[in-house]
Amino acid sequence: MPTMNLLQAVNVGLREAMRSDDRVVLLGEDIGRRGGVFGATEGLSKEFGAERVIDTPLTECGIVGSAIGMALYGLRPIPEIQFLDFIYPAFDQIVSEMAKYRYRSGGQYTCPMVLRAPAGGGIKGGHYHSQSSEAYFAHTPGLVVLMPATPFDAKGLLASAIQGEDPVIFLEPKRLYRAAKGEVPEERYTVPIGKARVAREGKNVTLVAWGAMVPVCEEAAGQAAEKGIDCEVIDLRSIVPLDAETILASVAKTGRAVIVHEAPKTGGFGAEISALIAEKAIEYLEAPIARVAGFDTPFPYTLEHIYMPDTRRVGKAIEGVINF
Amino acid sequence: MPTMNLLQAVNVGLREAMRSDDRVVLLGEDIGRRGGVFGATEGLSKEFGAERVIDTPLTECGIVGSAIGMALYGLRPIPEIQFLDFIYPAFDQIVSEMAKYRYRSGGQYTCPMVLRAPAGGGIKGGHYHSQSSEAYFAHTPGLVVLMPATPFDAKGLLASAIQGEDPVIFLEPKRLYRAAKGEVPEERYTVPIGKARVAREGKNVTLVAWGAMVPVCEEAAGQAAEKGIDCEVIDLRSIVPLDAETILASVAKTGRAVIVHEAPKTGGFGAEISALIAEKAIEYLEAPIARVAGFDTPFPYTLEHIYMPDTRRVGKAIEGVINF
Amino acid sequence: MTQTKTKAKTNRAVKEKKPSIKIDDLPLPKADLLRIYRSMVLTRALDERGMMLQRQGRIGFFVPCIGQEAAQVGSAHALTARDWIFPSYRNTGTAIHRGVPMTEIIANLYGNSLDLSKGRQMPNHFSFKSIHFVSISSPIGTQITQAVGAAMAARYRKENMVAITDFGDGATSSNDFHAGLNFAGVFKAPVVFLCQNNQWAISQPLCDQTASPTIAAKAEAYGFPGVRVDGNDVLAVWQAVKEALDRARAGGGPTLVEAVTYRMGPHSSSDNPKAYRKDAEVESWKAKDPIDRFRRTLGDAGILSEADDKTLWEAARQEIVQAVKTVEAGPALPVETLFEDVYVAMPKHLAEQQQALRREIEERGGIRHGDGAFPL
Amino acid sequence: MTQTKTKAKTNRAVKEKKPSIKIDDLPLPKADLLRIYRSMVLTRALDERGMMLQRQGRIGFFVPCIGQEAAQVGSAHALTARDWIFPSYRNTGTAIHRGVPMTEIIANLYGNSLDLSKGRQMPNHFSFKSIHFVSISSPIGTQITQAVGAAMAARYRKENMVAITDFGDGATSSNDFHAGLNFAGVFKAPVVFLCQNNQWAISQPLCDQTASPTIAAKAEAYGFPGVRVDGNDVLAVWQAVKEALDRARAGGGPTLVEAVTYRMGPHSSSDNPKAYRKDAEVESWKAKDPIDRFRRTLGDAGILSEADDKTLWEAARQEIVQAVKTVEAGPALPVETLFEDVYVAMPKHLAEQQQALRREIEERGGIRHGDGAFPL
Ligand SMILES: Cc1ncc(C[n+]2csc(CCOP(=O)(O)OP(=O)(O)O)c2C)c(N)n1
Ligand SMILES: Cc1ncc(C[n+]2csc(CCOP(=O)(O)OP(=O)(O)O)c2C)c(N)n1
Ligand SMILES: [Mg+2]
Ligand SMILES: [Mg+2]
Repeated sequence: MPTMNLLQAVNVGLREAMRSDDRVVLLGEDIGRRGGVFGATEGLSKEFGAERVIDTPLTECGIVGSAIGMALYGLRPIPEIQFLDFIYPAFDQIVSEMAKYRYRSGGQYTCPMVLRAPAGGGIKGGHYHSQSSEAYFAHTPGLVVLMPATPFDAKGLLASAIQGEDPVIFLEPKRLYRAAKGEVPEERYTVPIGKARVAREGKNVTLVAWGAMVPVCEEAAGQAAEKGIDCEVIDLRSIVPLDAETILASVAKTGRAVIVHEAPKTGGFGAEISALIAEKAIEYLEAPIARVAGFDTPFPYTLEHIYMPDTRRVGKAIEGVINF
Repeated sequence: MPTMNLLQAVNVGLREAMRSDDRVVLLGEDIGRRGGVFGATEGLSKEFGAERVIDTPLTECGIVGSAIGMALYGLRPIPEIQFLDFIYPAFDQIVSEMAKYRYRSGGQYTCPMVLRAPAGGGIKGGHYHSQSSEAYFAHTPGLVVLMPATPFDAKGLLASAIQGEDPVIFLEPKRLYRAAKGEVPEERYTVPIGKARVAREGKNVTLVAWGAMVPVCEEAAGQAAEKGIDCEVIDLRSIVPLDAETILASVAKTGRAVIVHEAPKTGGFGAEISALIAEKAIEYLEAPIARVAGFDTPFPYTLEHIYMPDTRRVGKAIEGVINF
Repeated sequence: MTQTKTKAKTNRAVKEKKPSIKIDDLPLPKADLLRIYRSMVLTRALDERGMMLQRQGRIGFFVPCIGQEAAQVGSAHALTARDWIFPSYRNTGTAIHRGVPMTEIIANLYGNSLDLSKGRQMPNHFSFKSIHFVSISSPIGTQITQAVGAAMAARYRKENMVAITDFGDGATSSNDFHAGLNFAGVFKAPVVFLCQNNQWAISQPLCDQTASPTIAAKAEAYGFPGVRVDGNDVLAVWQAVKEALDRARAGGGPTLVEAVTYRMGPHSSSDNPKAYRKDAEVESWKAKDPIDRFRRTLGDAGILSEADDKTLWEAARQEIVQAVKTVEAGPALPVETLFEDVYVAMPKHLAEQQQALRREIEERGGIRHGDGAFPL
Repeated sequence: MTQTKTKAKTNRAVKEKKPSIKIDDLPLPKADLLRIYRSMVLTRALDERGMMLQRQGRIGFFVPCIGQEAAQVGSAHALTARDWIFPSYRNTGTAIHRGVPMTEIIANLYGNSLDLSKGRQMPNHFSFKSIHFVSISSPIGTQITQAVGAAMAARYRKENMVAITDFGDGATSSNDFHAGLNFAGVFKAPVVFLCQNNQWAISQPLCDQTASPTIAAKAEAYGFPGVRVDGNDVLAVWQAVKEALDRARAGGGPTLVEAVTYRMGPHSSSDNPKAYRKDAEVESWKAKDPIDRFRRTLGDAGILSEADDKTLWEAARQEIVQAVKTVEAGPALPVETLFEDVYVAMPKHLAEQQQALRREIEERGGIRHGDGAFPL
């Protein structure tokens, strides 16, 4: 099995989908000639031509709006937003249109499409190249929201998203584009939407994370293990629909939960997971439900390394719930 | 003291601000000639002229973007979005610009402005005239998010918002525009931002709500009282900054919490309140933290009365936490 | 570069008040002309009934198209069956001419179980898949970029489809107008942009919307032609839209067609236009009523007698009354439908909410109806 | 209606290769000309140094303006001190000519405690309140509507301020371009829209952006004049912008000025333009280098000798080296600043987070620095 990084897994996943399904077209800024600013679409324009790998004018509103039209008409468009931070000019199309077509038309019209965007911090990109705004989309009924943390999941979830019938927000943790490496099967496979991955089993504390916070939690779990604390690490992968069972079963076992995400704490998706636990598993809890998150400030430039949750902050939270 | 409804309180609040502060200008669609589709700006164009009550082209992006420019330049613009559902074309300006100016410029530039929008359901407006998307804004550092539930608070919070130095999202519960009536002092006064209102004191269960769900909770509390259950009703008024003290003190007293909001449950602001309690007051809890919310579907038309939380659903949740 | 026609005079297919018109002067066969007229009448009759139903409290809201029938039916007549329509909420005439059964239209106004959209949206926010009439939403302009995408998709598939999208003068200020027309220009998409310039966006007149002398002129900014047409002349609209469709189909790219017309009625059943516009203005446009005008043309050409006309109106009204009856007899919308169609398959969290609601309703022994009036 | 000039030929203030120019042929006094030239040189020298600092890993990112100095300095020279600038990230020349101290510019690149913006943003995203140079953000186009609002505010206050906003060719596709120009047209706002059309938006050439023959032509859609000017001719830019400012100040409304120029360098320090554009194209524009060109003009007019020029360049480089030194010696950014300026006063939840962080850092005995490279 070839070893590759997360970026390459996205690239081969796109290539595979385009080879096997001519309904798949890509559109976005700098995705053709340049192969994307990160290289996610490298080589695809050459193989599939400008008709299927479309360099668009600089308007996310146009990118998403026209992709919706393509999806309505029967294609499987995969629009790219260059950085998740630049998705907001398309926000109306996403929340008012893409998310609602099936519902508002009584199922007559549907929007099967996969909106890809690199998300999260860790590249010294300052506020406008680092945001994690999954909570906005998770609060928007009609959208599926995915975020892989491994190359294997990136390719497999992408395949599921493209073959599915629902509109998907596909978030790629840019900090892991090159940092996350792993084996990826050459043949096509899917990773199911709505199933979390238990990245590490443990008995004392449940850590819940997604995207670039997964390896942070794994590392923190390793450090905790040295102190005799046995952490379970759950990688959500699928934010909506959420795998509540896996989370609740884990908390029922451990009695303690620490949720870790990059986005600002207030109103982040961590709140939903905490609320889920507080609603359905409170009787198992032996400590407060802790959240380790970005601070409630815009994402900074110089102090990025302070802003983003790291193993030490997670470690401290683990100790907090253990010593409660 | 005159008695008026919430809509009139907004109207007199705007008039008062315009009379006393010539930095205040209004802009939006149909706010001049027509006085707003609900009538919130009725008569203001006549009194203050088209220079201060500006009927704009149909572009929320332009309304908010130009209001930001006015605020930067030293005015106190009060843009109106006709229905909160139509705010998304301006989302980029709100989250990337209005919320961030102070931070990103190191305090050199600021955006003191009050973005008003009628929010929530209850008028048979279907999906696009009924949404409650406060969670998007509450998750955006830099924004103050307010939602009064009484005429008194509407006028007083509006005054605080206009005199403040921060950008404010001011949500008006349209269902209460005419339904909520009360005494409103003729003279100018302010209601502090960041302070919740205890609408009813009680010992057994804490109900937390905002906007049109406040009277629903009050009614449900009244019904519960008949069954011997003593509910405390907290009207947040200020969603960000949140009055955590009042909530936590109440839960410490009651040991039970039910959070009620109109927005879809998943990722709604109720999750944040639940998470707050689960983090800081879990030791006081005698039952799971319950949320009564809109379902995780788009807001419907025909079945609106089923979709929106009502006294019976709240009552059932109260019983649920009592009988746990 | 395609030629820009924005400076062209307003097109008129038939000169008004031509003393006597022969059928041969008219650009379409008699059957077509009568079908067009019938659709216009049906649209008007529905609007009159719709407003009444709303006043009577039998439906919650209504959007009339009165005055814009020529723009809608004329353009619809130019389409082929495979073309897709990306409409606004003021497009009922288009759907009618396209052949949607009246019951389907009226079922949407009631939002009961006969409604194809399952009561999910306000009245006049139709979805008619069978005629490629794409689901309407309220946010202004969003259909414009979508039409461009559909057009690009059809070309990619080498299908001979042209997309048409309708929108108002207010919508020319929207984000999607700019993004959509710009995309269409760059990609030479087979799409027709039809602006029904009815002079008003709720209470705001055209001059509040743009300083451009015409809307058609805006096409130049996107590198393709803009055409201005008398939107109350159904045959002129038909001709202008047909030319645009033909050129798009032949690979010539997009056109912006500005149909100059007038919103003779209120913005919606919640609006009172007397509050913001002059009676004289309305009266002057009533004199240009597109239905009267076309009836005169057909009468002059000897195609439609007064008696024919009366029969036609009666049949239209009868069809509507009948459809209202059918729809009103339809069953209420099942509560469980609330949770359908959010996703292709119902995820667990929704199934759980559905289940809880079902239990609750059982316990409370049924459901009650809310009230509330819509302000616009 | 104001007159539309979109069809006008590209303006040139000074004919190129005029065999000999006299000082009297030039439209500005010598001191102005030299100050303009100096700002252009300083901008170029800073760009060269900035790219080096980035390559050396001393700063994280850099955006050069190479090739666009005439558009920036020429327009800046036309402004009065009270005018406001709503810039893009490619506007360093404007700030320099406006008189910002070099240390303030360079402190932004380092984002340390000397940075007026407190290290909150990437390099080249300046905020210089003292010169009415409004805080730059990354999202393309957002400054455009804001400039219109500021202009409307100034007029409301009867202040003689005109706002100018700079943006690229790519930005003409943005929502805010449309909304901003449309607002300005409707309200006749005293604002100048300056498009630095440098032919590229990262890897996409102008033809990917619009099918309009020129960008200036887009003004017509909004009912005001568009002017196209040779953006590499600093005096032509100055003249065109000055005319636009004067008209705006006199109540004549907005103008769209298209300065036709070229991005001679990479999009940013993370970009490699060789991957997507031809060397020959770059070479042909290098021959039109705005600094060379203006130096020749000044030389021909006898205002600037070769020796003067050399001195000027050396002084510029020296000023920059000195400023780098000063900034590099500046203290690191205090960690507590992370929580400042989110609101006018720190709310409790932020104070709590600040406190927790402070405790944590104390416990861990200091902070560590992360790494990571920026891809664009
Ligand atoms: C984005 C958005 N903003 C505001 C509204 C509220 N609104 C509904 S219709 C309308 C006016 C539309 O005018 P126009 O585009 O000319 O269409 P017409 O109603 O005249 O057919 C407005 C402002 C909306 N539906 N969507
Ligand atoms: C809304 C948005 N989308 C995408 C980007 C990413 N991006 C940064 S610069 C750029 C190209 C801008 O081109 P142009 O407007 O011509 O300005 P130039 O860089 O040439 O000065 C893009 C696509 C962005 N910053 N903002
Ligand atoms: Mg209109
Ligand atoms: Mg450019």
